[in-house]
Amino acid sequence: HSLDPRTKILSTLVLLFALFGVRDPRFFLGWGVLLAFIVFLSRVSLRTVLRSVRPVLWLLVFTVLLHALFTPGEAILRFHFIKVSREGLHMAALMGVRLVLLVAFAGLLTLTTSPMELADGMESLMSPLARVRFPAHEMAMMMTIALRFIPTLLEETDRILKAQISRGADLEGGGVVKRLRAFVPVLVPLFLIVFQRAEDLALAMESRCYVGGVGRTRMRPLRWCLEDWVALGLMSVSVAGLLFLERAVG
Amino acid sequence: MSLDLGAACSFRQVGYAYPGSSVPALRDLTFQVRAGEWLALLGANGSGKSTVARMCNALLIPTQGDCSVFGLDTRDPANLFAIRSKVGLVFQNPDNQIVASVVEEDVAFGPENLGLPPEEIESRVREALLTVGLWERRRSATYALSGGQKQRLALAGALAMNPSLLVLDEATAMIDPLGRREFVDTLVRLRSAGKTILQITHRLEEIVGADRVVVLKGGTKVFEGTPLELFSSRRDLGAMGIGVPPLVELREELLERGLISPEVPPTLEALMGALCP
Amino acid sequence: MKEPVKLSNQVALGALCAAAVTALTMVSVPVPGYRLYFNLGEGTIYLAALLFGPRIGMAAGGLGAALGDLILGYPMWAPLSLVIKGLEGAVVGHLGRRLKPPVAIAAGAAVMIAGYTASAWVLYGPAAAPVEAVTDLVQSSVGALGALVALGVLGRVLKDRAD
Amino acid sequence: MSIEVSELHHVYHRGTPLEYHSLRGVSFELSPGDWVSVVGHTGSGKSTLAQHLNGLIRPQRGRVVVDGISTDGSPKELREVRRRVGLVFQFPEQQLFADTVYDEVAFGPRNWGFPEEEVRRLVFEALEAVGLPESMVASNPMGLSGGQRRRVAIASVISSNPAYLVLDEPTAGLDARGIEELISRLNSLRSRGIGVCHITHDLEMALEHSSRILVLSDGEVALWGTPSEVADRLVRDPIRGLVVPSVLQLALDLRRRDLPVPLTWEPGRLAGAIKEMRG
Repeated sequence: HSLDPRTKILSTLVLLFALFGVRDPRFFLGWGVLLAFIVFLSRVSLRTVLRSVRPVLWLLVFTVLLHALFTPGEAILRFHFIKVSREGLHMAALMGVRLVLLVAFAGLLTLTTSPMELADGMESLMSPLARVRFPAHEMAMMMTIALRFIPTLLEETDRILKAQISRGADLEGGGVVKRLRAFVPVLVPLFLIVFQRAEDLALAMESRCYVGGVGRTRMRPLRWCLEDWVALGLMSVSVAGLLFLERAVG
Repeated sequence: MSLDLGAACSFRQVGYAYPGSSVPALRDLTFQVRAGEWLALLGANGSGKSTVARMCNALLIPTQGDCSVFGLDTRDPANLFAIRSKVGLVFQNPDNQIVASVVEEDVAFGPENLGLPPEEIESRVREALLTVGLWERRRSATYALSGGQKQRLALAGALAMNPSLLVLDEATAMIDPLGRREFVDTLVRLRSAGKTILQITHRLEEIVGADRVVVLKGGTKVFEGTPLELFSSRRDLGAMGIGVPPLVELREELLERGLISPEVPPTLEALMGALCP
Repeated sequence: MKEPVKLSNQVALGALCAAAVTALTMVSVPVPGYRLYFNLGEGTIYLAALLFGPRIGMAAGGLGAALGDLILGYPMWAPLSLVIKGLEGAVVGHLGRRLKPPVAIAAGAAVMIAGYTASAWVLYGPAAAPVEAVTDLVQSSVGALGALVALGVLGRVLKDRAD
Repeated sequence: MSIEVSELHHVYHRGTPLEYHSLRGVSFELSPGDWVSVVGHTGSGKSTLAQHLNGLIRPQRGRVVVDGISTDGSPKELREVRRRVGLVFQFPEQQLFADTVYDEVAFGPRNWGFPEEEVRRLVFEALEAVGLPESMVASNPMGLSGGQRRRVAIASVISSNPAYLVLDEPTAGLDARGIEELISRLNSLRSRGIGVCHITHDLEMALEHSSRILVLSDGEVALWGTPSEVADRLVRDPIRGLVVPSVLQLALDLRRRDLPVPLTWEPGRLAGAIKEMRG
């Protein structure tokens, strides 16, 4: 939990890529253990992590069914015109479990790391790219500000929607095109608000001496310490180990 | 080059017209904010007040005359950083000047831009939040604050820059009466701690604590003097486009009936004291 | 409208546009008769890109969509959206300077659909790809229509302000 | 004929950690030609109440009945309620979207399906009611000053010919002259029989202009009565988050020092009373 966000981002990336290297669904067991272990270390309850899988549940069911039913191969189950093949089951299990693990690992990252930390971590990781004129600092700054304004703009959107409904705008009825036209009275004011706020905000930032990332310091600079090396090392070793084990056994 | 020693901010025959606008926003405006004073700049909407605020921070450059801050000409780009780190600006809408989702991170934004070491930033954030009374809420989401609290956060953001001059551009216009009262109380505290304040407002009731008042109309100065002198010329206030608050009106009514003497200012305490000695 | 010159303006406008994309992605609108929901996030990306240019378009698309994924509970998609929608915004903004808005949008949408379809192929397997492609196509046509209708009004309105 | 609100309750995000009781049993009444001010601290439920009055929020418990039509009825009835009750949000100028003042003000009546010549008449009437010249119909609202934009926005609600007008902090951001102007326009609408519901946190303004005042505190009705009734009760037990007008506060302080002045918020009246007492 207290690790440097850069460690967490890198580890998650390693894990996500490694998951695509897995071919045998049985070996996901090992990955499951790894997940459980990290969850245990991070002191997030397992239930919370599994809850992050919920939004993709229907997608999961869909993927599994799709693979189970439409992968050609030796049929082991027949029901009228539906047939399920051994290869299909294999693929379905592989895809299904992989998806659950992908989402769980990604979910774990977002559960243990605030979006602000994510932004900081990404800025730092991408800062070498600044040499090829990639605006790493600007991206992170924009992400920070965007996060701060999302609730404000949601509220504005709600207010504009309600104001136009009060003036008789009908957003519920009619066909798709009619409805889209009905949204012009919402989109236009929202953009004007965005534009106005951006102008004011830029002035406020300038008056607080904002001139970009150069020469800027941080109140809580990211600190890369021994634990981060250890954690990243352990993670890479176990991932490599699991992949190797699968190849060795298979 | 003007070098007004003892002046925090000095406007000399300043004129300004926004690009594409034929009506000038400021015309031949001359006044000074003296170091250590609380100067109130009063005027109706469209009198040019906000233009003045932006000039103090070199966000706008005069098209005529000159404007200098602590002896630094705002026209010289080399002075930009020095000026902005000496002048703290608080705008009208608190929502448009808060950049971070967490209270303390927002206050840290300015000092971080100055490139200060982390410990220094931390202590400035602490001090600024304590001054405006938001230290307990340092880890709160900025979004969850009330309008008045947001505006005090914006003030803390300016204070953390350690400015010598604070410019408040209609900073109370969008908050409720209670938030407004708390904000003005904070100003009074800052004043007694020795900060120079340029307060821009259209509310007469908020300037009672100021040392001097300048009234703008149509981009030019129509009055300069103490608050009491301004209250005493009540008949002119309407013409200046400024509303007369009930207490000022009451003071006038009491004066007319000979119930108080002219040196009593229009505050609750002063009027009570005069009526029930 | 042209792209803001000063850095602070760029950062502020990019951030606000991204926040608008996220906010409008979260406000979804049910389509009558179909079991389908669409949101105005896509249209907002097109609008931001066409009004303010490729850089703002990239920020609005990439950051806005990625934050939307994070908040709505699809963290895994966030890095993909960052790249794909960022590219989409940049393409629309870039081409919007030279070509007619519908053409620019079509090019951007093509980038987006290709990106997501390829990702779905890898993540969920080949069978999921067509489904993803069709969903994206609907999403972007709806967004394109919305953006084009609003663009006319906004263009005129903002021009008056800028003068 | 009136808006009747009875025993209204509202809970936001029910059943989530964000659960928040916004209204707890609010009742009041607004008749044509009345001016009711709803006063309360930030978060007292004022805006939630306003959105109930034209059915934007349907009652969870309790009832809102507008001229005999309940806001929990069919969509058709709901539309009728929304046409009768015009709602002006805070900073309404931010909701403008059209190219011309005419189209903006005509948006409402067109949505309600008025024939175009009727729309035309309503647009010009509404512009006159807010004091904008007819010549302005072709201008772009974005090119106008802040005060003028606010008037266009208010005209765009009045143009639907509502029987009641609900305004949420309509004076925010205006200067003294703007406020005075707006209040006198609202007074003339009121004299034409429109019921005005003014949501504000400025008790002073409420005391001065309303026929009745509803004071909300934490979603409950703290006070409901005529201005002098409210002033009278308010000074006896103050309400959290509500700033007592300065002159009224002074009158109260004087009474505490055994000067039997009337509890008034009017400077002239208070000064006169003191003079009389002193002889």
